[in-house]
Amino acid sequence: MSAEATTPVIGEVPSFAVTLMVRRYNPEVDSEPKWQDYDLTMYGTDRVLDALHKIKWEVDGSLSFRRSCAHGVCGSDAMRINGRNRLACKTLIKDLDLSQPIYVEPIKGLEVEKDLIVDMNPFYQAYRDIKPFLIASDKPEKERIQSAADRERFDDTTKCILCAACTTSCPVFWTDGQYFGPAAIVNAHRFIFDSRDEAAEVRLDILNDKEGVWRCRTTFNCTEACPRGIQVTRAIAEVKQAVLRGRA
Amino acid sequence: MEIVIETPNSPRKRKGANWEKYGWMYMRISGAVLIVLIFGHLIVNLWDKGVGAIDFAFVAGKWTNPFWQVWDVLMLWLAMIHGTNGMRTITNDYAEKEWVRKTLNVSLWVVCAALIILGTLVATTFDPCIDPNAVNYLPTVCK
Amino acid sequence: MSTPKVHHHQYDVVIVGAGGAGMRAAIEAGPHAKTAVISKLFPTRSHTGAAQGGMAAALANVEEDNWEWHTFDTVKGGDYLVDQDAAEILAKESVEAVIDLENMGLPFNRTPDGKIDQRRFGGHTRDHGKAPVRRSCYAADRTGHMILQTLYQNCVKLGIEFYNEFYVLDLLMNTVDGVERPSAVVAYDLATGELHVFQGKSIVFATGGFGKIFKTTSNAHTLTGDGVGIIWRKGLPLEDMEFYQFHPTGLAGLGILLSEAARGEGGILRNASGERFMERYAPTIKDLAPRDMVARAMANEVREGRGAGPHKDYVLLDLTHLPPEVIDAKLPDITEFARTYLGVEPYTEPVPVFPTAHYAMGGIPTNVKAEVLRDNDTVVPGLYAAGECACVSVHGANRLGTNSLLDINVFGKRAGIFSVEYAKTADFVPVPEGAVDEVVALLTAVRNSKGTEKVAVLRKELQDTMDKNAQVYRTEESLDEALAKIVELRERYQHISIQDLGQRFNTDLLEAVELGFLLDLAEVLAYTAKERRESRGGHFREDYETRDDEKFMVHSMAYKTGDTIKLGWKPVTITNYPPMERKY
Amino acid sequence: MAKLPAGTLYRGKVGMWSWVLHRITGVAIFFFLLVHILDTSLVRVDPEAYNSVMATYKTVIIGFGELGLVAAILFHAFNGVRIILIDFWRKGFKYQNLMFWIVVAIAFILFAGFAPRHLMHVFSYNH
Ligand SMILES: Cc1cc2nc3c(=O)[nH]c(=O)nc-3n(C[C@H](O)[C@H](O)[C@H](O)COP(=O)(O)OP(=O)(O)OC[C@H]3O[C@@H](n4cnc5c(N)ncnc54)[C@H](O)[C@@H]3O)c2cc1C
Ligand code: HEM
Ligand code: SF4
Ligand code: F3S
Ligand code: FES
Repeated sequence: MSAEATTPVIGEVPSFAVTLMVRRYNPEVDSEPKWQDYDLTMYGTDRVLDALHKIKWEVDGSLSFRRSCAHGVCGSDAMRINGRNRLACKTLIKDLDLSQPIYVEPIKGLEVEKDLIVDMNPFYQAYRDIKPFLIASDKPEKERIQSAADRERFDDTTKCILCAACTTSCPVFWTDGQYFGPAAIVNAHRFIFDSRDEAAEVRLDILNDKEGVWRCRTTFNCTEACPRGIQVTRAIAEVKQAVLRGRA
Repeated sequence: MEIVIETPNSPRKRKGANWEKYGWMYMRISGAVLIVLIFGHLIVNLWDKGVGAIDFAFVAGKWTNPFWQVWDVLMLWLAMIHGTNGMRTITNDYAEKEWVRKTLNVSLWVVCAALIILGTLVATTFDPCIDPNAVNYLPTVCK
Repeated sequence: MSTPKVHHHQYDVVIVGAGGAGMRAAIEAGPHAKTAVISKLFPTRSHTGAAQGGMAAALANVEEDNWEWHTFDTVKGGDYLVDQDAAEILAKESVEAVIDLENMGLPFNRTPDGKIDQRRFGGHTRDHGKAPVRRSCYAADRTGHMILQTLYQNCVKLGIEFYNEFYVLDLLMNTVDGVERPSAVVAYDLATGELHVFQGKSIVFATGGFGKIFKTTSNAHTLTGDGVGIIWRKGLPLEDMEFYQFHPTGLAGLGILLSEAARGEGGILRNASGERFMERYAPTIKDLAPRDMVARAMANEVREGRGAGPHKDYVLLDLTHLPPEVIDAKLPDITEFARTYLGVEPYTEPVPVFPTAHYAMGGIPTNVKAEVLRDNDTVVPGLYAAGECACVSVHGANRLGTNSLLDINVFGKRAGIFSVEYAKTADFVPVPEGAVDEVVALLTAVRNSKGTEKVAVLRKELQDTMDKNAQVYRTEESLDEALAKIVELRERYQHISIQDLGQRFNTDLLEAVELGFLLDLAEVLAYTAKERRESRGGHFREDYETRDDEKFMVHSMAYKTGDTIKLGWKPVTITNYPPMERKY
Repeated sequence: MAKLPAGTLYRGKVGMWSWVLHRITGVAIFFFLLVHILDTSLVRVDPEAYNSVMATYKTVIIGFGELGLVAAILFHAFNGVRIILIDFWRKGFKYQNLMFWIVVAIAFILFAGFAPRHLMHVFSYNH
């Protein structure tokens, strides 16, 4: 194997100038949100999160946003980048159109608390409402037996990191915020189709609500926004079918 | 592990019985049937000679045939309910105040019912020879 | 700053930290005592979710295995600095810990007959080192994610009370019956800037690691060691702080972790010329040698000019011989990282990797009941610690992969059980006068400071010096350099200023506070590393290249006395395995 | 809820825009249907009145309106089929994007067939 030939060149990353337009809002002083532009020099491996850090650490410390893991596993930093929901830590700047400013604003449909931070509580509440935990009455001595195929059945929806990118990309959720939203349905799906769970009917009943699965208009924004690549719309469709059948 | 908690968190307040599932099914079933009905309707009415050919005589000619009567009444029902239910979805989305939503939805269904009744009556009680004096409007059957 | 609003709460059990350890404790405590969990992050954002590879347990689902072999591997992996009584508990209770999780709903990967599947992981062997064994229970390469989600789900089920985005900044102690006991913690509510005093009969610390003292790290931005720092500032000791694990396979230049599972599934490390260099360093188990050995081997390849890339500063993780289906099924997330962040296609190209700061073996000393120690053997009644912030010590000088997820479950559970047991009989310890004074003083000092130094600059300089001087290879000289730098930074820290003076979501303020903890812990680490004049496990001294059991078969115990560090030593508990040379 | 000015328009893809179109066309058809039932009802009242209303349908402006209506129905109908396939066909979600373009194509072809003929008719009575 010739390592040299196939080795990508890292370390010598090109730098480039970008302008970031950030939607700023501090209810303590501002009456309404405003756009603020920042000119930065960034590098090939930098992500939007790095740019935000650069602003926070070098230009304006009051810029507020959530973040933790910095590699797309904790779900803290969903935001709207150039009009689409993404994780800032998973969006490489070089992949964006650099001829124009990069627009960064909070996710939509949840109240803005400060800059890019929104009030996630309604989102978490919808999640808790679908009973996101295994309900099983048996008390096995060891592990419950589950075939690899049964395990595979709900694999996709176990990946969810509760980032809210999906729910806040959903045009139906934007309207009045009452819709359970794709993330809650994804997490219900994870249990409805788990062969070990006994409460599929309960969850199906919850989602057969006015604000449940039937509000989904299959706009696919959720699927396109999901940083974990979950087939959200498919999961919702499967839940709809299950509600129609009355069981998983 | 000895964790036993049966109803751990309070469920979201159910807002009474709901028909969303049936509404959803209805939209799809009626939609599928409407394709046939509406395109049939459009072809028959518009293709041959265009809107220009549509007049009292044309309609009267059609409705003397029970086949077209049933067709049009069915189309009327399916489309009105489909459309009204669709509009209801939309008002539910955008009308945030509960009373606005209620008012709009009630009005929608009232209008829907009124038009369905009107349309059904018109099509079923239709008399092609409504005005025997108006000779030039009359379809051939009346002559 | 005007005095902030202060809220008071009382709970039987107060748990600080909602990672794996904190929530596992909450699940035990919640049903039996009034429990609160306080976390600076929403629970599922905790860094346990980043863990990929798996959780060790001798289930013997796929091949012969037993807890005794597991104990041996843990002890040997930890270069004999492991307390063997604790390691026995870890290994024995591992089976139950995994079964607990499965019963709670964790979707483990399954064997063809529907049992929990297991795979190989570095340092885990059959029959005392004869050959690698399949011991790691896993859920694809997001085992930690599934553990964190499952634990949170069960907390929701139990209706556990969480205070999220609350930063605990102080632990209040008070003396009752001549014994100093924990009384409450003081937390800062990020959303409002208000303070909350949580009085608890027992208090559990589960605040995770502090990888952010290094530049290249697999740790989250929020892993700033606040909990360990608070304990330190209370004058309680920290154990084995010099032992910090560097994981061999971080994405080069970024530090993002590629799980050891990549090698468990057959990935191979190669140098610039394509040589499988681990054959030279660990002939028997090669790429699956313990992390410290692999990390050092990699650093050595680079130092001796066999590194790959334009600057010859990394080596390559080769997965190209694995069928893409295997990669997709077993390693989907980490191959995704390589694609996203380096633009490398692991099906066809080797991935550039280099060691990354990963795991703190040391931390708050506890006994096997998770009770915090105030010296070598006296417990602080009512104070508990579990998870990465604690040091039981089951990891000794070097943690084996998959043993940490096990640790947080076994000792998290124990912390829950014993803290409830204590709270059942204990009374509340009165909250001392001026409970929030220290926190107010700390915050006011930062807010009012009108210096010119910037938090981000100081933090970066700290991280740079730690990477340069206290990483895989250390010397007296390099550690002195690090210590001198820290003294300088500490002085400059007095002259920082922040820009955000508001109350809502003031992360500017908290980053400054966190830097304070980072400086403290970096100093303890460098200091203890300097004093341990031997090489053992994750601690490698170029000026003392061998293990010195004569002098250093002991845990270090560092105490803060005024502004200086006092060092003590604590004997290692040995039950069955006398120290031997560690060869693989 | 979201009392604040919304910022930029969300840049959804085909799925979102097809929904927007479906909604707009649905509303348009609905209102047309209301009028259409009322005017048709005139046949029960007075043939003359009916015919005079129908005459207005024959003006050029309304002629173009009808063109729009037919386009709306074509899109709404075929996109409706697409939605039904997404809901009930197991691979529907996978091909939703492709299906959208097929919908547009079919609608366009039928429209292209219909439009000239319709305009021909419309202009022929306006001589
Ligand atoms: C990338 C990566 C991969 C890993 N892979 C594996 C693996 O495959 N197998 C394995 O066994 N181990 C693995 N580990 C190690 C293991 O994941 C961690 O050691 C373990 O998850 C730590 O759990 P914890 O509960 O102690 O801390 P964490 O999960 O880090 O949780 C800490 C909690 O404390 C809270 N907290 C911190 N400070 C404060 C404060 N001041 N106030 C209030 N709350 C606070 C945080 O909000 C958080 O909730 C990995 C680690 C990393 C970084
Ligand atoms: C020609 C055949 C038709 C088909 C196949 C069809 C199909 C559909 C379907 C499947 C939906 C549901 C969309 C969803 O749930 O996301 C829908 C919605 C709707 N339809 Fe139709 N439809 C047809 C004709 C009509 C007619 C004639 C009207 C007007 C009277 C109409 C008005 C509406 C409205 C207003 C909506 C709601 C749109 C929304 O919620 O965004 N449709 N249609
Ligand atoms: S489904 Fe995807 S987008 Fe939605 S919350 Fe989960 S991870 Fe985020
Ligand atoms: S964006 Fe919304 S409409 Fe349905 S497909 Fe996704 S939930
Ligand atoms: S910071 Fe964790 S997902 Fe982006």
